[in-house]
Amino acid sequence: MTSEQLLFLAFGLLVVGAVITSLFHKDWRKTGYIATAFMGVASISLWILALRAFSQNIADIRPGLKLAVLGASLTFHIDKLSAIFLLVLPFVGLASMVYAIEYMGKVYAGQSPARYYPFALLLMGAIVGVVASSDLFFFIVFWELMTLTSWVLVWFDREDATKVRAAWVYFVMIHVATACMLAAGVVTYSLSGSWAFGDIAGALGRMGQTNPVLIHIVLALFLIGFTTKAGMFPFGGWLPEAHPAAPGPASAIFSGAMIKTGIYGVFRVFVEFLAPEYREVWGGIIAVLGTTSIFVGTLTALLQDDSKRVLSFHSIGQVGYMLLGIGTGIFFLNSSPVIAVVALIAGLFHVVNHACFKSLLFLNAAAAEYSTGTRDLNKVGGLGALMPLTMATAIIASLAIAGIPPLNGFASKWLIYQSSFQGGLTSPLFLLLVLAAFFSSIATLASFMKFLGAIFLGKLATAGKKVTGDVPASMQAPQIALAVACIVLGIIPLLPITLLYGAVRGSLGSMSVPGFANIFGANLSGISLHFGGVTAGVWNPAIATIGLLVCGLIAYAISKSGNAPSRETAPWYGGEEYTTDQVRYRAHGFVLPFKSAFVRIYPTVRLPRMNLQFLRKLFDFDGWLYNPLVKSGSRLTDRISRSHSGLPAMYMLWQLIGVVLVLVILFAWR
Amino acid sequence: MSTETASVIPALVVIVPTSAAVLIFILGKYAAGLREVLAVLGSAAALALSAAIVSATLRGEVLTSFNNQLYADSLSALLISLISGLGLIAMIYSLKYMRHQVQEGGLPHTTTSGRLTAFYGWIMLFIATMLWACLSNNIIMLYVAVEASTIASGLLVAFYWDKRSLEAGYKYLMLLTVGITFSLFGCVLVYASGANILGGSKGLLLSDLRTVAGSFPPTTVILASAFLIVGFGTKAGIAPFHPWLPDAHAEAPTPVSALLSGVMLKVALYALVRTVSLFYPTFAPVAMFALALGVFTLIIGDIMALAQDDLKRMLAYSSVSQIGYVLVGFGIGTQLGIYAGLFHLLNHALAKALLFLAAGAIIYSTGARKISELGGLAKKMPITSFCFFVGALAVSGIPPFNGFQSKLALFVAGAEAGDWYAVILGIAGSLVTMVVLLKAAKSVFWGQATPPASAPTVREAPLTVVVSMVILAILCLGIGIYPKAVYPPLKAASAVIQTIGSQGDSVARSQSSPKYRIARSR
Amino acid sequence: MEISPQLIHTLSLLMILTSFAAVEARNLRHSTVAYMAQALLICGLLLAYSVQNSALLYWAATALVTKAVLVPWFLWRSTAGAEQETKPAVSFGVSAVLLIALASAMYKLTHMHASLFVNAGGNLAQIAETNLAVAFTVFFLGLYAILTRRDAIKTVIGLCLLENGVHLSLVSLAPTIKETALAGIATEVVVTVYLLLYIIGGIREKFGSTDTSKLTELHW
Amino acid sequence: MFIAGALLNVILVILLAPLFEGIVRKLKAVIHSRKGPPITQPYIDILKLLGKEDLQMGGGALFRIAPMISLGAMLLAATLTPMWGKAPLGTSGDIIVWVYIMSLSAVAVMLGAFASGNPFCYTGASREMMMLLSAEPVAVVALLTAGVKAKSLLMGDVIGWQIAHGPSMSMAFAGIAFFLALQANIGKLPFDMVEADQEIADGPFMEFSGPRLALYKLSFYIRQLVFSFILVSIFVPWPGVSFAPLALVAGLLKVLVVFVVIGLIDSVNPRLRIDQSMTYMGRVLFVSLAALAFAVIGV
Repeated sequence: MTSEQLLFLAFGLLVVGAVITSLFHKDWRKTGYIATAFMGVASISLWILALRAFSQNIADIRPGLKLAVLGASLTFHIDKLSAIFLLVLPFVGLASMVYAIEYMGKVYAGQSPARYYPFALLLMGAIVGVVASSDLFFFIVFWELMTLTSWVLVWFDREDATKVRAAWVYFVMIHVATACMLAAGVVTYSLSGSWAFGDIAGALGRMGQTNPVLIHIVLALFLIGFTTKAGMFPFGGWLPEAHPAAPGPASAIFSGAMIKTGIYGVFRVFVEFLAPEYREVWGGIIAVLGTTSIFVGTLTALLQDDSKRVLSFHSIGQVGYMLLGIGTGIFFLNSSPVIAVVALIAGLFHVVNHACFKSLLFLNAAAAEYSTGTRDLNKVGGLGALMPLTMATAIIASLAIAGIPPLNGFASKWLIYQSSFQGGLTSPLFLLLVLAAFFSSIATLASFMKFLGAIFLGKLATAGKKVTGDVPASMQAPQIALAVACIVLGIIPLLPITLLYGAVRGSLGSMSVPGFANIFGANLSGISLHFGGVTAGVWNPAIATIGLLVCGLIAYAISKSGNAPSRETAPWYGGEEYTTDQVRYRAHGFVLPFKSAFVRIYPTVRLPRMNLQFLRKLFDFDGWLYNPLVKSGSRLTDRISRSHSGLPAMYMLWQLIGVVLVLVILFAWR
Repeated sequence: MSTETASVIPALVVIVPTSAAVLIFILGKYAAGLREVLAVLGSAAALALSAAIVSATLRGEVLTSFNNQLYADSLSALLISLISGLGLIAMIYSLKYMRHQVQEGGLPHTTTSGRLTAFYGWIMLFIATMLWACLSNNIIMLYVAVEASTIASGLLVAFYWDKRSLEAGYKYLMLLTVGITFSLFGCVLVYASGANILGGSKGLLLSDLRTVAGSFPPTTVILASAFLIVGFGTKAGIAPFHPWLPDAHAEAPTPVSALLSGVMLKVALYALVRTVSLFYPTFAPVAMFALALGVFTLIIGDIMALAQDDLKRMLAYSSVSQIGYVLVGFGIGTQLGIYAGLFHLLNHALAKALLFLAAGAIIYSTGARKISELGGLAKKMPITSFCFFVGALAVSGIPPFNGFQSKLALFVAGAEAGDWYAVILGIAGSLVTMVVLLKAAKSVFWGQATPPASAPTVREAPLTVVVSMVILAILCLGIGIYPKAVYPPLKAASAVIQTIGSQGDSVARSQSSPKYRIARSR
Repeated sequence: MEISPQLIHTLSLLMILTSFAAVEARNLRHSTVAYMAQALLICGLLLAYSVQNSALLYWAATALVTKAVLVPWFLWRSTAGAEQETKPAVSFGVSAVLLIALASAMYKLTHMHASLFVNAGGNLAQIAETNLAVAFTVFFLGLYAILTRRDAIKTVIGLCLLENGVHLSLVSLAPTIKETALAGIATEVVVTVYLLLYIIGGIREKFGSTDTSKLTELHW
Repeated sequence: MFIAGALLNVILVILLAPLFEGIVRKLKAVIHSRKGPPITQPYIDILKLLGKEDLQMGGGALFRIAPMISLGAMLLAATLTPMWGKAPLGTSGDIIVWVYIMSLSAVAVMLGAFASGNPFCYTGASREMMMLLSAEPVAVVALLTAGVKAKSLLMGDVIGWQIAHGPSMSMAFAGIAFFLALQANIGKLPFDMVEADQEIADGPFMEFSGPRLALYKLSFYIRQLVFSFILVSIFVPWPGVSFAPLALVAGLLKVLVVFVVIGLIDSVNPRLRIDQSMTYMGRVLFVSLAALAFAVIGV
């Protein structure tokens, strides 16, 4: 089959699957199998497509859908960058579909599958469209489709008022972002007369000469549009609202696949289209914003007690890592291509890894909810004894997201640290960013220790009493698959890195990029980074893993050397044993000493209730015009005199402000 | 034009009061009456010496001591005569006043006589430091002297040692020292740039710096003038650096308030002009900025004065606004403007000192200081009320008092220079000042009194107090009626200010004046 | 004989730390000690400069007596009995972040726009750049202390830091200064500190504490 | 070749770590004017524990393997540690890797503690996490300072740079900070709140007995040794001896000094509360940041 047919086949399958699944109203399981089948075939065709794309770019596929008025024509262009996403995202989608078969059937028994599967499938289709299309107009169309379908999934559970409100938050925030994106697109269109990506790059370039202010505005709009979807702080406020509201598998898709499209957009615009002279400033902005997102998201996650809220805030944090990598890359594209390439690869690599472990974590959380019916970390506990496989996958995922070697999270974080560190040698700002990122990764570890300890380990809580056994095989399979992915990507990082190198090189286009071996070393078993010829960092997962195994064996040998007898006993409570829940150590207390330090650094999203009162107020001139004027006039003297509060420090502050003002004015005046 | 002649008089002007202070500290313990005598004599001697300097400068001489460390030109002469004159009057005023006040309270661990010793000693030091500041020709020493005057007056502000005065003293010392430190930095910058051109220690002498100030790098000029404005401006009570002022002026013993408001602010302003005017020809905007700052200050001062109920605080805030006027005068920068500024400086010194002394007299006899509590004193203390009215009308610029002359000159100068906004706001401000002061005067002297001010025992203040007030009142009236009396020294002084920046001789001035014409014509 | 930039840099950079310690130590006596250390550093700096300008030796001597002996002694005396500081308005973390931001900003400022302050050439200029950065940092730390510390004695320490900052900038801007005026600068600080502490003693006995946020009886 | 070196390191730490612990104990005893146990006591403890009965309270597989992971990770870290001039596995893992491997061992401790659902263990684990959270960044900043100096994160390069350029102010500060964090990282007083035996009865290790406890103790001792070695070989590598055995002896002597200092501090200080220690670490972090700043400035 030609790649063209493959692509259309995938779309067709997803759409047809949506139509068919929408016919079922009762049987979750059957619907699930059908949806999985469609998703599976679609994914396979997409994977073939992606693998072809790696051999050579799949040039413009034009279905002939045109909007002559707007000069927009539906065009697909699958280069290596899109191929990366086309490899990863359907994988996540498929996993969540398989997972949903049993899960949805049990948890949402009362509901109708016709309100879940069609939208899930369409969502996947939209995501594919977003990463595949090379025409901004249709890119935005797919984007909007993605938003709408995911929005339906968020308020899937209509009965719950809080979830409907979460959906409302999601809807508003995302559409504000989309509006920004659209505005930016319109500006570029008005300059280039076409929506095609290539022309947009040209338009941005020309804008640089003609109107340097406008280009910054346009870029800012693009950034807001993309990073809102990606869930970056401070635009990601919808994320902790929407993720917990959606059903488990859906949130896996959201965090594993959907928010990645935002990163994709950032990469496209700011790496491919951006003119060189703007790279430094915008790279810096993206990196700093990313780091802020890491810091705030992670530390806020530390304070959460709802398993899915924990994960959502960590999505905010992890997105920060990706943006830090990409931002650093953009920043150094001009000055030092090696650092830039490493950083860009690191960012994309983290996208891939995050897709694996975060969707896995959402599935784990869903599994716990599936068996106990609650998401409150303080209520569950000790499930590990009953669901060992789930716990194993959960541990792998947690260590991966915390960046513990030799798992995949470490590989990408390591690359990010290395590149930002090398960058920091020339511009120290990045050193601070590295430190913030590092600190946050320990905080991540802390919060996942809490996650594991609260859900799977420790004494069995009453909530877990009714749990019979581990989740069914159809829910195990995706978890295991994802866990394996985490391990494999961690142990042989060079495999994905080669692909990513191709992608980055492809999107850098004409720029001369150092050869692969000159950056990552010739030794294929491990990475040895070369910056300016000298080796500046090495990470050889193969040897490390073997070493770890060997050392573990040594430890095992030591422990067995005394061939000590062993005996089963009950835990010792320093006296009489109480019933479990009294002596359980709740998740809430785990980071208690830390909470005092960081309370509420994340602003909560508040949307105003719509009311028409203001119209009436508008015509009441006395109310808002005259009386205030009169009052303020009379009160002015008193106000000013009140400013002399008598506080010495206050007066000192005046002095300081005065100094600044005097300096500013005098300098402005000359 | 001006011939520099080494002379011992400037040195004496500083040394005499200092030694008087030292003697008071030493002998005060043994001979109770001696300290007053010493104080009066010391300030009188200082006055005489400054009169000598004035006459010398009017002859076009410039007296220097300690090989140019002290440098008395007509500007310095004006100020030192003002300082020593007001000092003498304050001393006469204190003779009875303080004797009565120290009964109520004062510095700890001392007897009443010990307190008197401390008072006279410190106040003589205060006067001495101010004289030194006005005579110093060494830019670092100028700073040191100004700071020293703060230190010397610090304990005087906190003299009564009760909650209010302690608070005032803390704010006074802390805020002023921090503010002044900025100006030290400014001086350092000026010195550093000067030393790079002149080399060695010559860069420290203002009289040398003026010859090279034109060739400083512009950024240094801006930085230095900014820091100097902030630093000395804090001490001069320019908004928004003024908050220490009402507290200190209101809580200090009345003679001290009179000196603080009458001359210390002026000394700070003098330091400001001395240093910043160095850059005036090269950096004309600094003048416009000073103008704007002055307008802002006078507005803030008036608004604040409106809201006061405490008599002395009200006077203090009105001092803020009057300082604003003086600054406006210097900011206008034309010959007439500077003249008007100096003239108003003089007038305000006299009038505001008069007002403070009158307020002190009222407090002395009634023990009350809130306007709302006072009332009906016109009959009980006629002379005081007369003096207060004179002062109030003079400050708010009503003919035939001196304030009118200076403000008129000020507005004319502003109009000539085209700074209309300053003129309009200035006139509005002086109206507000009049309202404030006359309202206060009305309710104090005619309104209804509440205890203790309404006690039948209230009567006119003792003789020395009255005498000192009357002298000032006569001066106000006299200058108002016959301003020519003070014209020559003011003229000379303003000429000095105008030529500080330029190289000091007529040629250089003719060079600099077109430049500054350009700067004026927007 | 040449002056060694390395030594001067080390000394002046240490000054940042000492001043930060002086600002942040909750125990007033500790911060007094930190201040003393800083005063000694200043003397060291003056000595380091004095190899090319012997006039600085006198200044160093004066600074030693006033800054390193008298002022700490006064502070020590006045903190007797009340060693613990009134809780400041701003916590440690904030100040640390602020200090880092401040220091780096000043460093950038003085190195990028050195011409603002230094119009001398030669190796002194390079030294002056870093020194000025330090001086400004110390200066602003002092201001910061006066602004955010509620304890009156702490504000006095802040004042001393302020002065130290200016003095450091003076010596690094004009290392060739030959003046007795400097002695005046150095001594007046002591007198100010003494008087302030004297008044603060009064405040302590009248108000019962040295908490400046209580000093609001005189307002509008 | 490097395999042999790695094994050498592993054996060295296993054999030497208890000795240093014994020395510290003796030192503390002397300061407390007690007779104290013989220096070989830790060996005896471990050997005895290896034979003792192994009580298991159904903690599952994780409970069983946690001690092995912990010790294994620690040994791996030892192979990344330059003990005799160079790190055997230095070519396959740099400073960041070392840090993370160290934290892997701590993670294993915590997981094991969680697996035994004992509240004491939970408390201990929570404190362990808090200490990691507050003490590890300090160590990392200090190490990054070295990295900034050497413009590389390889242990070898850093040490080489230090030897080549001699002591510098920033590295001095970094070393101080690292040392202050060291006490917390190896859980010595005043930072031994993780296994505060009088308070929460050995915290995370409470449920472990016999060989598993022996593994934990051993990995704990090795942790001390490895951290001290990093301290001495990165921050005070002088004089750089190329001849390996000599370098080893020199390193051991320096480590001995470090242990003596730690022992002194340990025996004269009370235990801090966890929040106090976090505040303290915050201040130390500031010192290390200052060091980093100086390194950037270049002094």
